[in-house]
Amino acid sequence: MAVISYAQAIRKVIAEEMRRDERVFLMGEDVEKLGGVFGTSRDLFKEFGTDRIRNTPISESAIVGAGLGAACAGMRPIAELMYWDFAFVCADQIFNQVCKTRYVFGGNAIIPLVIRGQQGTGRGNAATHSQSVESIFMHIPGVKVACPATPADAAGLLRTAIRDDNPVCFFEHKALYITKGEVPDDPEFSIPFGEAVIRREGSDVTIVANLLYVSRALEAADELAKDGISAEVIDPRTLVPFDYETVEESVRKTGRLVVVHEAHQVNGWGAQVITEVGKRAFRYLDAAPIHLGAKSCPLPFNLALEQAVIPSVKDIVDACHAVSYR
Amino acid sequence: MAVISYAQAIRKVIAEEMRRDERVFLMGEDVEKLGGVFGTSRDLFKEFGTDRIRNTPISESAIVGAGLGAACAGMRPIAELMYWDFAFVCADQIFNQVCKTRYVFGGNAIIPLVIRGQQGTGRGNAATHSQSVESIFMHIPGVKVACPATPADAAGLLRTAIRDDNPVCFFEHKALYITKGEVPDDPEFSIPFGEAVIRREGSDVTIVANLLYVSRALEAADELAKDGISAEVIDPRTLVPFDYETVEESVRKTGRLVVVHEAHQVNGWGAQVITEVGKRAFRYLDAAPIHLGAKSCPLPFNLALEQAVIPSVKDIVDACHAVSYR
Amino acid sequence: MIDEKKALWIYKTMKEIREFEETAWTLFTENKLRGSVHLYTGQEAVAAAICSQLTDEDYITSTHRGHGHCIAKGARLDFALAELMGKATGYCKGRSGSMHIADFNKGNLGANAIVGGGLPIATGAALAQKMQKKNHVTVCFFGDGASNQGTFHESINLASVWKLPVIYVCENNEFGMTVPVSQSTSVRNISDRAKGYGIPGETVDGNDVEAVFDAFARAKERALRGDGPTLIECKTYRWRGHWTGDPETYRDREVTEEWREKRDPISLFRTCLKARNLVSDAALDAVDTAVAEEMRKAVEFAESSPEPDAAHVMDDVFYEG
Amino acid sequence: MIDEKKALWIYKTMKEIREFEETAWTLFTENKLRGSVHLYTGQEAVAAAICSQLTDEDYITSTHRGHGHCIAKGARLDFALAELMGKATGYCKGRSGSMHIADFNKGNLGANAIVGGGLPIATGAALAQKMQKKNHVTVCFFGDGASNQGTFHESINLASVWKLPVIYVCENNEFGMTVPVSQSTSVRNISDRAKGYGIPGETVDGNDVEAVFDAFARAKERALRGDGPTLIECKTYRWRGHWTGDPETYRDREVTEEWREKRDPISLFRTCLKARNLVSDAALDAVDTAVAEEMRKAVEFAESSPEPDAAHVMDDVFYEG
Ligand SMILES: Cc1ncc(C[n+]2csc(CCOP(=O)(O)OP(=O)(O)O)c2C)c(N)n1
Ligand SMILES: Cc1ncc(C[n+]2csc(CCOP(=O)(O)OP(=O)(O)O)c2C)c(N)n1
Ligand SMILES: [Mg+2]
Ligand SMILES: [Mg+2]
Repeated sequence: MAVISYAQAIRKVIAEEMRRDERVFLMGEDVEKLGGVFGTSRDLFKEFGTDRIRNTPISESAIVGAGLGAACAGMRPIAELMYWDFAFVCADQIFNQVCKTRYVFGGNAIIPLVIRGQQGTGRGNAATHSQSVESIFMHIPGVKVACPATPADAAGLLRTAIRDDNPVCFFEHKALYITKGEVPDDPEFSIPFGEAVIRREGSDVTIVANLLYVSRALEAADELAKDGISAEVIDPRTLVPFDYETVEESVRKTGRLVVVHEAHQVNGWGAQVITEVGKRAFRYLDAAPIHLGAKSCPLPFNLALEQAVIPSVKDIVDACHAVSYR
Repeated sequence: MAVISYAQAIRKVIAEEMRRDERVFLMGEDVEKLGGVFGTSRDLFKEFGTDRIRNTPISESAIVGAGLGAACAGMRPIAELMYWDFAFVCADQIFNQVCKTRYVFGGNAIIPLVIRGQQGTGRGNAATHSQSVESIFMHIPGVKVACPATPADAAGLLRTAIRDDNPVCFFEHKALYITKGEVPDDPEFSIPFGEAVIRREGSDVTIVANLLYVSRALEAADELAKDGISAEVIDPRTLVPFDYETVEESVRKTGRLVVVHEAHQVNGWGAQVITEVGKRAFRYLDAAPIHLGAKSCPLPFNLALEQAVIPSVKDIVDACHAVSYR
Repeated sequence: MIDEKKALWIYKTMKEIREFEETAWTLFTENKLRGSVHLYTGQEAVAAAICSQLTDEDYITSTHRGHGHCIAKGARLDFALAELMGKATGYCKGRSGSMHIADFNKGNLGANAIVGGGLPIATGAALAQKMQKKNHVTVCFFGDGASNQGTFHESINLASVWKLPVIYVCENNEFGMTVPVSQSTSVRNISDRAKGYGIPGETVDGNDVEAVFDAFARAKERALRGDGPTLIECKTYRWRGHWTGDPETYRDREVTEEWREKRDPISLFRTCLKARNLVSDAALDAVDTAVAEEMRKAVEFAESSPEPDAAHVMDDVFYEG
Repeated sequence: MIDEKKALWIYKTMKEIREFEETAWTLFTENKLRGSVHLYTGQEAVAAAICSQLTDEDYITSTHRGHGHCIAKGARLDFALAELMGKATGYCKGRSGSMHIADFNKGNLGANAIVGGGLPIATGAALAQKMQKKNHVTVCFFGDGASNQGTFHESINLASVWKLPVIYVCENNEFGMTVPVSQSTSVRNISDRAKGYGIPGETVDGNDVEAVFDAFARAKERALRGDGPTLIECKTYRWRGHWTGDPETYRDREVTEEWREKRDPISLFRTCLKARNLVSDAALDAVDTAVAEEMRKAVEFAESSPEPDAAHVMDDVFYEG
């Protein structure tokens, strides 16, 4: 098992899958010579040529729509959005076309399309380059949604995404690219969708978090341990399908639930988890679950302001204290 | 007080506000001779001319963006989207531009823009003409969100929207246009944002619903009364700002909460209300709140299928029984 | 060039479309059909002349006004009508209705109820054909109104840069819903926009089968040569309102009458075939009879077909393998 | 025509932009500036020549590469630099940084970090000017890359149909990020796209102040006459990488060097002024000194300015009256 970065894990799986299946190709802005802004396709054009590592014009609707068309016609495209914020530029192609094609055409279309890109804060990219938009993709049915938090998950989930015969939206986090971890060398290593992972076991409070907030939740758990509160940290890994069972089971044990993500809190996916798990485990709840997410304002440029908008480790710790009444 | 339809109420307020303030104008597809697909601007071009009742090309990004630009430059545009489903076609202009302009430019812009249109089921318009998308507009901060359920609310909220110095997204429901009701003649009649209305008082269970589901919730309440369950029906009227207080107060009384809307259930705004009110009134809750919304599949064309996807009156009744344990 | 066999195929296809559309109209007035229905009557020459040059391996994308394309691309009238009526036996199990109809097995990547929504998809299908080194093309049908959507621009630019085997066919029927082209569109001939993408653009009489056929033949040849896309504008007119409930206050009845009487693509084609002595009147009459019978059976089939079972409403959101 | 006063203004503005950009570069390398910073160095002639013909009542929209437009539209160096450094005293209270900088009071409707995002907004500002019967114009700046976004197409079509007083200025600097124009764009001259909208299109040397000035003067006159928009393409080159961290593996250093040495818009303008005997060398040298001093003070101001107070982070989402 090699220790590689999250960005390298993604690059590795793209390359392996392209070697394995000539229908797989990558298209997006600056994926060729630049290898993507975060190097996730660095130098791949040298091995695969510019036909399969394909620079596009700055035309996101055409990129995603062409991915859909090519998938319907027998290819297995990976369409890259440089920032997930740009999903709004091509939202019709995602939500009205990709999401609905198979269903409205009576189940006759098979759409092995991956749309991937990065999102989130941490680089002072401001309001239109720092959002976390995955909740919307869970709201509009028709795409699977993956959110890897570690290099191994990035590799394992991306392979599943590429091999899936359905459209998958794959959310990377820009602040995670440089994080490192062990990734199995096996070019068949994959992680099934819909299986949450317990990142840390605990008995007093359940914290559910994704992407960058997995590590923040773990930091919070460390803090809480000092105060004698044992936190269980669950990473759902995919939002569609969502593994409510693992969270429910944990809440039956802890009786307390905090969900935290970088996406905006209002109507964020955490509210859904609280509502669904609240329904399943109501009698086990000792306190009202707490939902943390970005405040209802655009992400500001200034780093301190940006941090003030998204939940801090302290916010998570405080929420866990609150649900624990201590 | 005249009894007029929901569509007429909207038309009336547009006309009155255009008379009152020459900065107000309407632009959109087929708003001129056709007067909009549902007649909300019928014949208005005769009074105001085609300069102020302005047909556009089928270019939603340009329509919304031009609305934003014109608002920044001193006009008070009403930009019409023929179907709210087309918000995805111009999502960048809404979510990255309209929502963020004032904030990112340091509060220097004033943006008196109304984006309005209709949404929802009932006319066999199928997957891309029947969605209810308001939850997303509550998730991404920067616009106010109004959802009138009656002719009077349509009039009162629309006037507030047009006079507001902020962008407002105004969600009409296609099945409501022909419904009739009393609307004050007063051309100053308006309804403030952020004030929920209790449509029916009750003591056993609180039902929160918007748009078409207000009447369905009232139907359910009638049914429930037969079984001796007294339901309180609350219509939030605006989602941004949201009047959590009224719902909280009701839940403190009833101890039971059901939220129902036509928008997709997963990550729909109901989950947010349940989470927030759950937090505020946890100790008063006698049962896990239930959230009803459209199933996670696109809206099908066939009427029976369409109805199978969205909550029925029976679903609401059943949910109220479930939270009442009887 | 149109030979006898092609001529008969085109004639039959136009007839099928005409019968289908006018039957749909009748069914709508009888309340047996509902939803948003946009009829293709009057524009038959475009779909028929073009699809006569396609195989099942060639793709098309279509629009909200999609019945004509669907039939010309090989759909059966019975399954298509069943879909319009929302029946379980329809091409899309009653889920799509008129606006999203498609027979994927015939290379029809679907009607699209979002104006301009199909252009990127067609472009991607052509990209696949090129990458797979297939000797096939994709045809993208859209209206004059759609030519003002951003997707028009992005798609054609992309296809031109990548030299994709796609032919963009704009059916300019003078209106986008109730808005005349002059009120929405900044050029007289939409084909002029080809200049902005470095590709050929051509405007033809969309009611003249031969004109459409020849223009498309040139474009297809170019596409297969690897030289990239072409933009063809077919000037035509829809006989019916924009949708079945259209009050048509925005256009002159006389103009519509004139198109019906003097420029009916089916009559014009019959005259042309006669002039060329290509197909006998008797053979054409036989087609008329056969199509009428086919249509009659389709109505019978659709009307007697079962409604879909709501228990399966959640099927097919995802492919389960 | 450029008179002495305008010449001095343009020269000073170009100098301000150059000083500002090169200072920003230095501050970035010193880690005093962060985020996505796109420098305008090398393109100064475009913003300066055009904005010299605008008043505060005329509007502009700008891009991610927006410092030049912002300064040319009247922004002060100190408040602008403070914004780049995220300070409370910046034009946008430290919320926008480089990519969304704007001085609304000067008619700058803002930089826009979405490529192509500004085109519809500019179009709407021009619509307002027309409806208000104001004798003013809106200038929409964007790059070659943005010319492939759908918004380009929708906006220009709309402005043409409505004959809006807007001038679309495409700064073609040969690259969209790392992608050369030839790999992304289907026409050699982006101004050729004007033909698709029935409006004039013109390509000029973007490093030649007079050429840009004259082309814009024509376009502005046309706009004010009520004849509608013009598309002007200014061919130019950015000296720095796409953003401050760009490894620049996609272009030749020699080519960049040649642009710097032979086609520096500031030197070229000085030579031109000398040839015309319009402004004395001494006067220009005085400008250089004054701008350097202004910049020095701006750095001092920005560096010593306070950070924004996080307690106010939720302010201004909505206007409260
Ligand atoms: C994105 C979008 N905007 C608006 C509509 C509503 N609409 C449906 S068809 C139509 C007119 C289309 O005109 P055109 O492209 O010329 O096609 P035609 O109907 O004339 O065949 C409009 C405005 C839509 N379906 N999608
Ligand atoms: C919608 C969108 N897509 C992609 C990007 C990322 N991006 C920022 S600048 C840029 C290149 C823009 O090229 P051009 O329009 O030529 O302007 P230039 O940078 O050359 O001034 C890209 C791809 C973006 N900001 N927005
Ligand atoms: Mg048309
Ligand atoms: Mg460029």
